[in-house]
Amino acid sequence: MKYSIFSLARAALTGHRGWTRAWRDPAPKSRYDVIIIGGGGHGLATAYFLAREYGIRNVAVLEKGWIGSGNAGRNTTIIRSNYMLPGNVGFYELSMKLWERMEQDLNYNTMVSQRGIINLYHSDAQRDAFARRGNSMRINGIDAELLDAAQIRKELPFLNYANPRFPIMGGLAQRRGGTARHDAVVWGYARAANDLGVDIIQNCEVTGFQRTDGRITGVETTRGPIGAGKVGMAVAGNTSRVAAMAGLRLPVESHVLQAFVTEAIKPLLPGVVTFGAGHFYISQSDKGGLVFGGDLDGYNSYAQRGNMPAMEDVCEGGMAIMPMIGRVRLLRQWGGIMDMSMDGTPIIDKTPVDGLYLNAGWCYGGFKATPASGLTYAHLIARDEPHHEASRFRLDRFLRGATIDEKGQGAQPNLH
Amino acid sequence: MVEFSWNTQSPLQKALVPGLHGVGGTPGVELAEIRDIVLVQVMARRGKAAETAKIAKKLFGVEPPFAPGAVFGKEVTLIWSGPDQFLAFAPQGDERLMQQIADGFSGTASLSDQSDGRCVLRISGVSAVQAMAKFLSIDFDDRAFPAGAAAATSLDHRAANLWRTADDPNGVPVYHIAIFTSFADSLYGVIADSSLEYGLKVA
Amino acid sequence: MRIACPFCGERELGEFSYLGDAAPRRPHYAVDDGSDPVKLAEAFHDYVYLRDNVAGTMREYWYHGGGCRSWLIAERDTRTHEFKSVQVAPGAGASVTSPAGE
Amino acid sequence: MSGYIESQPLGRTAATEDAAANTPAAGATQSHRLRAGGLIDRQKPLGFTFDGKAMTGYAGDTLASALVANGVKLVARSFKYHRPRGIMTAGPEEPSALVEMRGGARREPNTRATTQELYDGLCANSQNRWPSLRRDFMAVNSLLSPIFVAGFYYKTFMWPAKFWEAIYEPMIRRAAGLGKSAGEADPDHYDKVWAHCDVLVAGAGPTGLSAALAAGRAGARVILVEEDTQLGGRLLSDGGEIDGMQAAEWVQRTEAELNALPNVRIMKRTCLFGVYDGGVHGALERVADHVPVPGPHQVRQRLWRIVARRSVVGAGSIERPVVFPGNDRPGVMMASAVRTYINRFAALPGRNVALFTNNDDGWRTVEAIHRAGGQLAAVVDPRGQAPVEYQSLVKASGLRVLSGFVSDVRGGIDGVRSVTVTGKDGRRQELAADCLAVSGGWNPNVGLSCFHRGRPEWREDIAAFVPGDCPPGMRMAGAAEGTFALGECLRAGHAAGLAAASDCGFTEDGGSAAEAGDEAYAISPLWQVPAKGKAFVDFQHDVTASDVTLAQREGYESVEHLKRYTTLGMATDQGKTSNINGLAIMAAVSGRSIPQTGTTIYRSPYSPVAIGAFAGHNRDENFHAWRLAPSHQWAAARGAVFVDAGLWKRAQWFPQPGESDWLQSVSREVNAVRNGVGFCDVSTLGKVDVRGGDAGVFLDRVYINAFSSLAVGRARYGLMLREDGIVMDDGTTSRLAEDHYFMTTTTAKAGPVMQHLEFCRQVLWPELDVQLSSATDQWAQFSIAGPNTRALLQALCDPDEDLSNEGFPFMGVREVKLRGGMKARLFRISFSGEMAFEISVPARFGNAMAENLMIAGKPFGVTPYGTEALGVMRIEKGHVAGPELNGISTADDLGLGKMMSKKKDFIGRIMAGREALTAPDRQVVVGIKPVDRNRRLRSGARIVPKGERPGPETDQGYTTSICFSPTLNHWLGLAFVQRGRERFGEIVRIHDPLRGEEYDAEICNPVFYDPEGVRQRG
Ligand SMILES: Cc1cc2nc3c(=O)[nH]c(=O)nc-3n(C[C@H](O)[C@H](O)[C@H](O)COP(=O)(O)OP(=O)(O)OC[C@H]3O[C@@H](n4cnc5c(N)ncnc54)[C@H](O)[C@@H]3O)c2cc1C
Ligand SMILES: NC(=O)c1ccc[n+]([C@@H]2O[C@H](COP(=O)([O-])OP(=O)(O)OC[C@H]3O[C@@H](n4cnc5c(N)ncnc54)[C@H](O)[C@@H]3O)[C@@H](O)[C@H]2O)c1
Ligand SMILES: Cc1cc2nc3c(=O)[nH]c(=O)nc-3n(C[C@H](O)[C@H](O)[C@H](O)COP(=O)(O)O)c2cc1C
Ligand SMILES: [Zn+2]
Repeated sequence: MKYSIFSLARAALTGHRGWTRAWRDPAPKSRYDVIIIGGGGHGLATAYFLAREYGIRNVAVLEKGWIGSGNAGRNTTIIRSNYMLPGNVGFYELSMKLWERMEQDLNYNTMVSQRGIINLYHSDAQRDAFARRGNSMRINGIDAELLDAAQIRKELPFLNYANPRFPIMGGLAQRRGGTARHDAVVWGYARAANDLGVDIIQNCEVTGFQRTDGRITGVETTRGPIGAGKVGMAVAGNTSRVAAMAGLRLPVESHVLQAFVTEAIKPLLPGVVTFGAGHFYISQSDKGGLVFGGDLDGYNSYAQRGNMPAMEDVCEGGMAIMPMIGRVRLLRQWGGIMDMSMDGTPIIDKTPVDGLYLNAGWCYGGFKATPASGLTYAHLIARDEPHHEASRFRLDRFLRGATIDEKGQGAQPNLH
Repeated sequence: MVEFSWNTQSPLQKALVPGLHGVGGTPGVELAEIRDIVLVQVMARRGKAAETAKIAKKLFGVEPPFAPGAVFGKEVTLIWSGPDQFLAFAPQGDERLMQQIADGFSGTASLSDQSDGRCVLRISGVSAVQAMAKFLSIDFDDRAFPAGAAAATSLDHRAANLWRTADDPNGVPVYHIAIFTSFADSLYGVIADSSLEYGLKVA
Repeated sequence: MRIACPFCGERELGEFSYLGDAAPRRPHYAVDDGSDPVKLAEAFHDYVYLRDNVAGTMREYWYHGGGCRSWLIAERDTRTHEFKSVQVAPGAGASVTSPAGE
Repeated sequence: MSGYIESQPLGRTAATEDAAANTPAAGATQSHRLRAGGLIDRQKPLGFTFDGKAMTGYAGDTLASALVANGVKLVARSFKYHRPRGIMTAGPEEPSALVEMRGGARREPNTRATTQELYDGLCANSQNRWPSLRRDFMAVNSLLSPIFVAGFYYKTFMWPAKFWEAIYEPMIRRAAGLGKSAGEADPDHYDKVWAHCDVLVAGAGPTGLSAALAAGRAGARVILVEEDTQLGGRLLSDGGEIDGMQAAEWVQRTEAELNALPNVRIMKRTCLFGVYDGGVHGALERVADHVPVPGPHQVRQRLWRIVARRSVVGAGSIERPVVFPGNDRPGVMMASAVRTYINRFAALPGRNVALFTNNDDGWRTVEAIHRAGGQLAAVVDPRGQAPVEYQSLVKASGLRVLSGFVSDVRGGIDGVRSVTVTGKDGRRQELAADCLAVSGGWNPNVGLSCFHRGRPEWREDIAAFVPGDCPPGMRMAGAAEGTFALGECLRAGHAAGLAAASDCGFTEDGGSAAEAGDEAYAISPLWQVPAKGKAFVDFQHDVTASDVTLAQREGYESVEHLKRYTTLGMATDQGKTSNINGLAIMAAVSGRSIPQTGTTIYRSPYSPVAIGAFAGHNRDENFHAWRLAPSHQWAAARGAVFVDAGLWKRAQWFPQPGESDWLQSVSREVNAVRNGVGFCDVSTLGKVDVRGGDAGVFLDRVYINAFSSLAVGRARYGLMLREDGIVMDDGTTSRLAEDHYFMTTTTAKAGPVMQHLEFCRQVLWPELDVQLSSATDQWAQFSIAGPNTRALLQALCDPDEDLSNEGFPFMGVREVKLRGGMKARLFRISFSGEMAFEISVPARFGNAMAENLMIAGKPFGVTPYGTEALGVMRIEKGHVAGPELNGISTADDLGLGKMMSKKKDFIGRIMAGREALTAPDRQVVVGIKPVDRNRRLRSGARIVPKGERPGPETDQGYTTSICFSPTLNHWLGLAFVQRGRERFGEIVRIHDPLRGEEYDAEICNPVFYDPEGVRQRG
């Protein structure tokens, strides 16, 4: 059923009794050409692109809980393509282009809002690092602006310009950056994939793999075994556990990242502001809550919750750069399980196990990647060769020394 | 020929302002910096913890602490600072003492002179514990932290050594805090600000 | 979160920094022991990059940098954050230990 | 039956303070204030304004109770439809009565009128309305409500794409949100404090009080936190009899006994908002929210981090609304709230109250209203008759009891006018009433028990969720745990308190539990009244029963989908009054049971906390501690310009009179050094004492080059890698004695390097005899550089110190005597490329050393220089630093590959050999200079082969450290360039689109100045 203001108005007349399920609730078939494990943004986007771009429609997405119950439903919704290193730059820009047409592609309002993102800098060294990043973006045809203190003051008058510790010297702006309604992205892809014939199967946890002479032939699930030609993992924070079922050890650690939201207030922030030096970034949701976060808690975790030191650290950063939020009340705090790769960069690749594919290592940056991840992963699964924009996200890069380390932290996931 | 004078300076020269601060009335917190100290970090060499202890006994007349705690010798206080390590602290020390310590431990323990690496504050008063609860996360209850207790801990995220000496004549607890010299100006502010609501007397 | 340092007692998380899984061991080799360079590279790749990333009890390195500067090896449940045990690294303190203590 | 203090004889009509009874000062406006009773202080009248209207109340009032007493019904507008709303509850669960408090920089949106203490001069305003609360244009949304159903915005606003940011979204954003935040820096201060105890008790109702008492008597260290201003909990509202005395008296006595116990601490106005790992609890104390502004040196709020070994949570229960048309009208109020306003605050919510209850407890309201002399229009109970213990009262008072449901409420902005009752038989009748008291039963306040992801469990008999697995060490007790009878609560609290204490090893006599009757509690669950019309589930977010049904119809069936699709339970009250009704309705329409449907995840904070409180003292310049160099005060006195380098404040340059910009000052400083002599405080470099018998071997393993072979009295430049083969840090390390090395690190990496070294020492190679200690703060270290360095030092040093090349060779180190009886360490090392030494003395002599260097250097025009000049000279000299040690470059990238020893294992050796890290086409450090020498270079510009179009394929590198070289009199710098070392002399194109620049530059040897290194050896 197509969504539009007209169908909405029509439905209103009948008390909205006409609406049907956004996606079906099918029982698992005995076999699919492709099974995607994980009903997060990436898994659902992959299924959607498999069906739309590569004509593979006998696809199931298996989700252990409800779709979007992982990080897709927990993230601070920032989308941007302000990356620096080869391998990342093109990939995230591809994603940004897909964001820009998402509503029309999916016929679902995912509220992609390009209100811009500004990364503040406070020292010459930081400015130079941003200049390097920004020029790399520009050379790759991506929008970027280096703003000076005066321009920042004009755009963000409410920042703390009196802070002697972190004088605001300027910022790197990407106007096309912004936010999107995270849950809607999940639902939009689910609905669109469903309309193309994909089975979305919730409350179906994968508990093992079926193999015949090495090759994956299906999965064991809490709803019984299901056969498959190919199986793709898109389980983010749970990657190592699922991979272990196939005997794989990966360059991935699971860490908790917290985020916070305040009570709803009238519009206060224009776009996204990040204060990297102070471990703080913030935006305002359409509902009016200030949505903000900072660094990882710093230890391996599967608990989906964090501790006070990280909360304090983030709020201290907020009060240092934006003391006007002092009286705004923090309403809710939560944590998600990050699939932190050892170099801070994702992996989209075949695994050593025939028929098993890997999409992981998204760290705290995988929401913005959702569309491109879906497209390039679908390409890999359909064609058995990497999409050119994801050609560097290989599993063997760690052995070859071809890591992609934007932060220069090395094999220390909790610092990426 | 010009002459050179070598005056010492405290890292708190600017920050520390003697007198009464904060709310009026009898001050709840008293602060004082102890200047021109001798402070040596003594680290037993591999396999030489026992030997180190013996020498310490010979030098200072007391056994060094084997667990967090402070032991008070005549001239020198020994404060646990890590496994098989301690700080030898003398409120007024001199070359002679340094030399003694150096000679005494040579070959047995490694030394690191911290006389200028740390700034030592004395904090006391009826509200000292309330003030300290704002910047130190350890439990100051008498049962948990009696006189002679010590802790290597953090003050506003910066490493610090803390020990409790004998109560003053009025039975008010007395603590010493050693912080890194370069942080002193900043951390002193934290300590002072935390004390203002109780009234602060700075010596 | 609180961590019971065997030396200092229970302390606040902020005093510690985290390194991660204590299972991987640094491969031992001597420059001219004729060990196969490819195997050696793989061994180091494994040591530096590959992780079990267990959901359950994990042995891991913590550094009490905000306290006694000892390296600790803790057993902690990554699903509940509950510490099962905390030991000190073999080389903390002055006692003599054999090589490859960890 | 309840014996409440100052109760009045039944039957009296409208016993409110009429104007006559009022002293002119106070009460004049308090049309609904009872003549007597309540826990308010009638001797302390307080004036306040709401939406500019002046009113009065009494000390002990909340803003809400004062509004009730003043007969105010309309208090707020709802989030989406802007429906008129009043006061619904009397506690922190309030979804509707949110107001803007205070003004200016202290303006504070979304404050619950039900928890805001009244103070004299309090000024509150309604919010989310325009132009006024009574006449709110946005109320048109109500007309559009047929379209504005759950999730409508996901279905529209999509065309044309660019309209979203331009038109649709701004419109939505303006409509959304509730109050306006100040938009100015918060002028108040906050504290963060640590506290420790054995047993933490949260909540001071009968349960919490008896728990605290038991644990306290048993000898445990107890902290009792109570969100409210007074102890007592529901006892303050419902009274009752305990140990033969009236509840209020028992509370006073208990409080007195607790205060008398030295091991018990009571904290009022303190809300436990979170439970974290290891027994860390978060609590917020409202220190000065009940006064206009905090006093001198007083904080507004205090964030407590309470470390407790055990906790007892007696957080009570929250009364549940019922979902029926019109249930959101101003004047519809929870029954327990009606009792609270009457009994605790002596304020009468309505003169003619109708009561709608499905459970026995609701019937307490009858009594309360009677005693207050209010009128009861009727009691509507689906169960059809009064509970046994109320039947006599029903007879005596001739009270109407109707069997059925309330199916509609008429009224408007001035409150309820009438209530429609539909009987079981379907017959409808209309009752006049100005207030409807509703009780749908009680939900145990389980939130805190779920913050570690434990899921609550369903209990059929009380039709409510009770705590499941609690966080370690936590016990829920009393109403919070589903135990509702007063006697039981007292016993449960006592038992929990004792158990918690004995868990901690405290077993002294805890006495016995106080005694009280066990009132019966029977309920027949009622979630939604079967009737047409807008029936609200989430009052703040305007989620209706039909929204829940729609969500189910569209497949958003999981409670988490329901929440996210309809925003049910996402408002400031976090669904305290709405979640259970919502999921019960979802269960019904999706044909599942309530436990099958389950609850959404509970998250801290239990009740919202100001961000400022989480920051506490660590804001503005106190955000992070700062570090000062040993000659800071001297430099400040000379007017140095300081820069924050990490935590350090470093002298960047020393401006001189007449210098118009920094470049002038820096160039002067550089020239002074190159042609004469200058000095710079370099104490910020990390310094580590590395001692012990195996110190040399140890350093061999952490550095890529050898150190065991270093002679005593010599220094050497060293480079360390991470285990992944990437450069970690560099610095010069000297050997002061056989068993004593003195290592220096970069300023930035001092901490990480120390941690790394300790790891190597304690974990990797415990067999080595090595001891480490940071000496960074111990030494004041100065670099003295320039042709006249030796002359200066001769003047400073004792005459018989030989500083000649023979007596003190390049890279030599030794202790020297200075004039005036001072000892110092002298290192002959050079970062600037000039003849240079570094001299260090104990930090306490830092300022003195700076002054003495000025004196000793006076004849040679000595010039102090800052970090900028230091940087310029190292770039001219091609030394790598921070911008090149960027965490992704190898030793070879930096041109230091040759240093890598082939003879030994060292950290990073094997991984450094990986193919991609040794590939010939890597970007390596080179020098770069503009072809047009007048051109300014900038850092971060991209490098592209001449004639190529810039793009991913042609991007071959970028500029890193750039400076104007006063020595060579043009801009120059370092860059990373593919195969750079093979391309010296090649002209490349520099692209800097960010700054709109593009020009040619030449790749060259990074050592621009004195490549042979004659000067530093000179
Ligand atoms: C607090 C927070 C803030 C963030 N902020 C941002 C941001 O601002 N911008 C940004 O770009 N990124 C952000 N991220 C990162 C981003 O959310 C993730 O990288 C991204 O969502 C991961 O992809 P996904 O959506 O597929 O993962 P998920 O949504 O986690 O999907 C994985 C799914 O797999 C399911 N699953 C797991 N195991 C199994 C199994 N055995 N069987 C079946 N199903 C299984 C899970 O239930 C889950 O639904 C943030 C993350 C967090 C936690
Ligand atoms: N008979 C019934 O149907 C029924 C039902 C429910 C309650 N009750 C009555 O309610 C009372 C229950 O006693 P109780 O002590 O268990 O609950 P209570 O409601 O009397 O007291 C709970 C107290 O905890 C405080 N509190 C709640 N959360 C807090 C937090 N996070 N931090 C700090 N304080 C917090 C509240 O302010 C309140 O004072 C009994 O009198 C019982 O008879 C009766
Ligand atoms: C962008 C964004 C906005 C949010 N706004 C609110 C909000 O207004 N109210 C609320 O209760 N929670 C809000 N949340 C938090 C969610 O309720 C929820 O806590 C979060 O998605 C994590 O899920 P979990 O708590 O179920 O683990 C928001 C989350 C995000 C990512
Ligand atoms: Zn310790």
